[in-house]
Amino acid sequence: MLTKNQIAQRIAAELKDGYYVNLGIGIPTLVANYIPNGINVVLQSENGILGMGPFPFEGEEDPDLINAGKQTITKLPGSVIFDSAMSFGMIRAGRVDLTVLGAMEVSETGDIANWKIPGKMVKGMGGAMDLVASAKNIIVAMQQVNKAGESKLLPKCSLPITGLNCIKKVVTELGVYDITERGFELKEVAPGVTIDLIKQSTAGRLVIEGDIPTMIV
Amino acid sequence: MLTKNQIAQRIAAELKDGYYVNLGIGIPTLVANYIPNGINVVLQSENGILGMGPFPFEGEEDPDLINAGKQTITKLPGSVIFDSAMSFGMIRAGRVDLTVLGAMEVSETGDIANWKIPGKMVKGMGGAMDLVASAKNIIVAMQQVNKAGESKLLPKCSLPITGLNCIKKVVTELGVYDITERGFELKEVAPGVTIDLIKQSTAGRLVIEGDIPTMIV
Amino acid sequence: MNKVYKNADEALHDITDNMTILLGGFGLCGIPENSITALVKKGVKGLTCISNNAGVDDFGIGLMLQTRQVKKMIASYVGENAEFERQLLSGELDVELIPQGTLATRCMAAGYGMPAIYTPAGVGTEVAEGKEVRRFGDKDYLLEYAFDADFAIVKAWKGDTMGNLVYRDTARNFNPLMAMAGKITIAEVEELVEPGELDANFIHTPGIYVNRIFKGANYEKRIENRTTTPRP
Amino acid sequence: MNKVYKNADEALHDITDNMTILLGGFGLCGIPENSITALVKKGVKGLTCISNNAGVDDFGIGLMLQTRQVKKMIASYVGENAEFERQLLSGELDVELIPQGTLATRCMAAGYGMPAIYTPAGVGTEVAEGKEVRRFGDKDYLLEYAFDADFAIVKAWKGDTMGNLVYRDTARNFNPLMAMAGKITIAEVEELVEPGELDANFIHTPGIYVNRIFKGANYEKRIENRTTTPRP
Repeated sequence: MLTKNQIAQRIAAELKDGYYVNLGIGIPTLVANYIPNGINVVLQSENGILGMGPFPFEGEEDPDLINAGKQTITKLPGSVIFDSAMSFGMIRAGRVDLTVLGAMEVSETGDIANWKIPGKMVKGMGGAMDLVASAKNIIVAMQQVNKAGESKLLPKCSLPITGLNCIKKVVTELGVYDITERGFELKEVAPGVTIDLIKQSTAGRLVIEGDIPTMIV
Repeated sequence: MLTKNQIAQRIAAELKDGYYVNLGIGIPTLVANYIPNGINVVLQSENGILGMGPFPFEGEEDPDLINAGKQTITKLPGSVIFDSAMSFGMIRAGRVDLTVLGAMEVSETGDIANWKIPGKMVKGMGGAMDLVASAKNIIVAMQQVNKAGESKLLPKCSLPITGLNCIKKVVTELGVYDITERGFELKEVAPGVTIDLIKQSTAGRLVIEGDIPTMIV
Repeated sequence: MNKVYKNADEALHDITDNMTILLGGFGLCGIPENSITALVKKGVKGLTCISNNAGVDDFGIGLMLQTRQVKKMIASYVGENAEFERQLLSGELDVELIPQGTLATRCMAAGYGMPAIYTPAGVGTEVAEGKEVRRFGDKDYLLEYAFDADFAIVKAWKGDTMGNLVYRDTARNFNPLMAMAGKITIAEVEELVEPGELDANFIHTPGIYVNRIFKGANYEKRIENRTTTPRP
Repeated sequence: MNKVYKNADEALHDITDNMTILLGGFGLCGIPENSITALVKKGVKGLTCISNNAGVDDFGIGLMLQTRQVKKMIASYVGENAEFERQLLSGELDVELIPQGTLATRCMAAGYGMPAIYTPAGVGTEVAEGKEVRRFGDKDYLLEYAFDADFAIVKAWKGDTMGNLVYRDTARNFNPLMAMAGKITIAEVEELVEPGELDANFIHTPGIYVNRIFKGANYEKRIENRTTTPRP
């Protein structure tokens, strides 16, 4: 089974040189720590920066320089600042190559729910609805099973959805899945995880064909 | 009868302190020469500048600094450069207080024709259609009578129109007219011009009520 | 043409009860601190506030929630605020949540004189309820209307007396968009300079959009989420 | 990530016959001189060119008219060009005239992923023929679609190797809008610098929109209408 950091590391292997990437809050943020050698990517944060750098050294935090998670950040050489309309404009226009998001539920048709739990205080969707409606290439980083032991890879989302038919790939503690018209296609399995556990942990339509390689992390 | 410069001068008397003003090509451009003392206006040119200054001194022309008439210009302190979408955005949003345009014909309902003469090479509308569709306050500067002696203040435009119901005021060599639901309301007459000449030179509905003052130029 | 006001109290003198106000900023970054303090002091009630977030309990728009001046909050994300949650659950406060890109683009639409825009954000979700859906190519879009607010209040880094504004780093965020979107726009700035001191080529908000400007004082610029890298 | 090309010939290598190309500039101001020369040299035919103007007979897009490479011109104003007029009258050239603000906003729409926009420009005129008219409030608007062009070619003052661009004075005009609107965007610049040399706060076109960049040579920057004030 993968740790959160290993999920991030596996997703980082999807990065290609020259990619513009938007990383959501949570596990997605960790992806920045595992960018492969020789691969240059530019991180976008939807509050208005391209070329986001690591957190500043202590004492060098600048209140005017934060990311969408309101964390203090830095600028790398070649970074650009812009307003929120242009930020979502470039997302909507498909100029961001990869978006990595967390999710509460993903359906076998690629729907995602990650903004609202009925009965709990609703904090809002922030930029999530724009991202899932606009990005060409979205990978979800999530735990496959909730605390009650129930699968979060579902035939249909039970929670209010954030976007329809938009998720292409899911990486969980158990495996890597492509979402196709056939459902969740298992592409890789995490070290030490059995196919039986994958089956138990996937409520939506699961496709397992041929030998499934073990993830390299 | 007014000269072109006097038409411009009369229009300049409509300027109020703090106005943002867009001046079209031709007579409207001359308005800049008659801005009253104590009145500060900011000139917009739709190719992307606020705070346009006078033509440069000879030898100081800059090919990167022109107005919408492609004339070399200068920047005044406080000027701003922006792209063409923002330029027409501020026009469309009604932020430009006054627009002064030339015209071939104006109708008694405030329609304007100034971009196309059937049978002649059509050069295009440039920004004119955007300006007339968007500006709150448009004054037309024009000759009231064409070379064939025909009125250009008409019941209905005969040429292809540029915009509908948009002109509020017309200043010609003969007089000043407000366009209201009643037609061309004569507000002032040019020195030496008789009411008879005004009547002969106005094909559209003309309203003359009470004493008409003589223009001060 | 005099756009310069002495302080927030004077610049905001004609804001009255039940108005709709756009407020710039993202989280606590780039918020109009002086204007919020002036609104609290002024005590206007029944406001509809449009802002990406609602501040925290003791800073930003949160201060106006403590004094119950806000009737309705239009935002994309309103976490991190206990008083907000209490008022929402008790029904004292009305909230409309809209996608962040939609919020930004509805401001831009107002500033660019476009009555409405099409965005795919929210298609198929609760956000689409009651809205027009239209297909362009192989994709569905929602029709979303331009904001129509009485005032926009923004915070810039530098401004000149003609109202031209420049923002600093990600404190830009929604500020230039909201500056274009208010019927009356008020800007508070850290530095107020003379015309010509800002480079014409590098102004973010042209003064034509700004009706009033004042030099703010005592910026706290609180950091919401301080994250650092250990020194090597 | 290598966006830097040696020259116009290399940057434009895959432009082929019958493509649609956005070309920045207003009149002769801010036009991509090197790229136009390369297109003429390359000899591609049947192009649809979208640009505010069509140059003059011996400069700008006019050069591509002389060589009969342009099938269709989409512009707001095409005066000052005798060869243009000849081809138009003889039926060799197809022309679509659209209002200047509509031209600009249709580029912006493409860059911001908006399939269409509403504008009042052209309502009630020939421009409205065949277009959807929609009333918002008390005003009518036309629905106008985002451009869908194969390439955008723009000219900037400075650019860095990541494709970030800065324009100078009114040579900005349509360039940043077209830079956002092409499927592939090529920028020619007077000065090509390293990342970090341009201030992140004052970049007009973020590099994410720019696929290729090269340093142009021998800019003529012709003045179309030289107007001066006599020295006192």
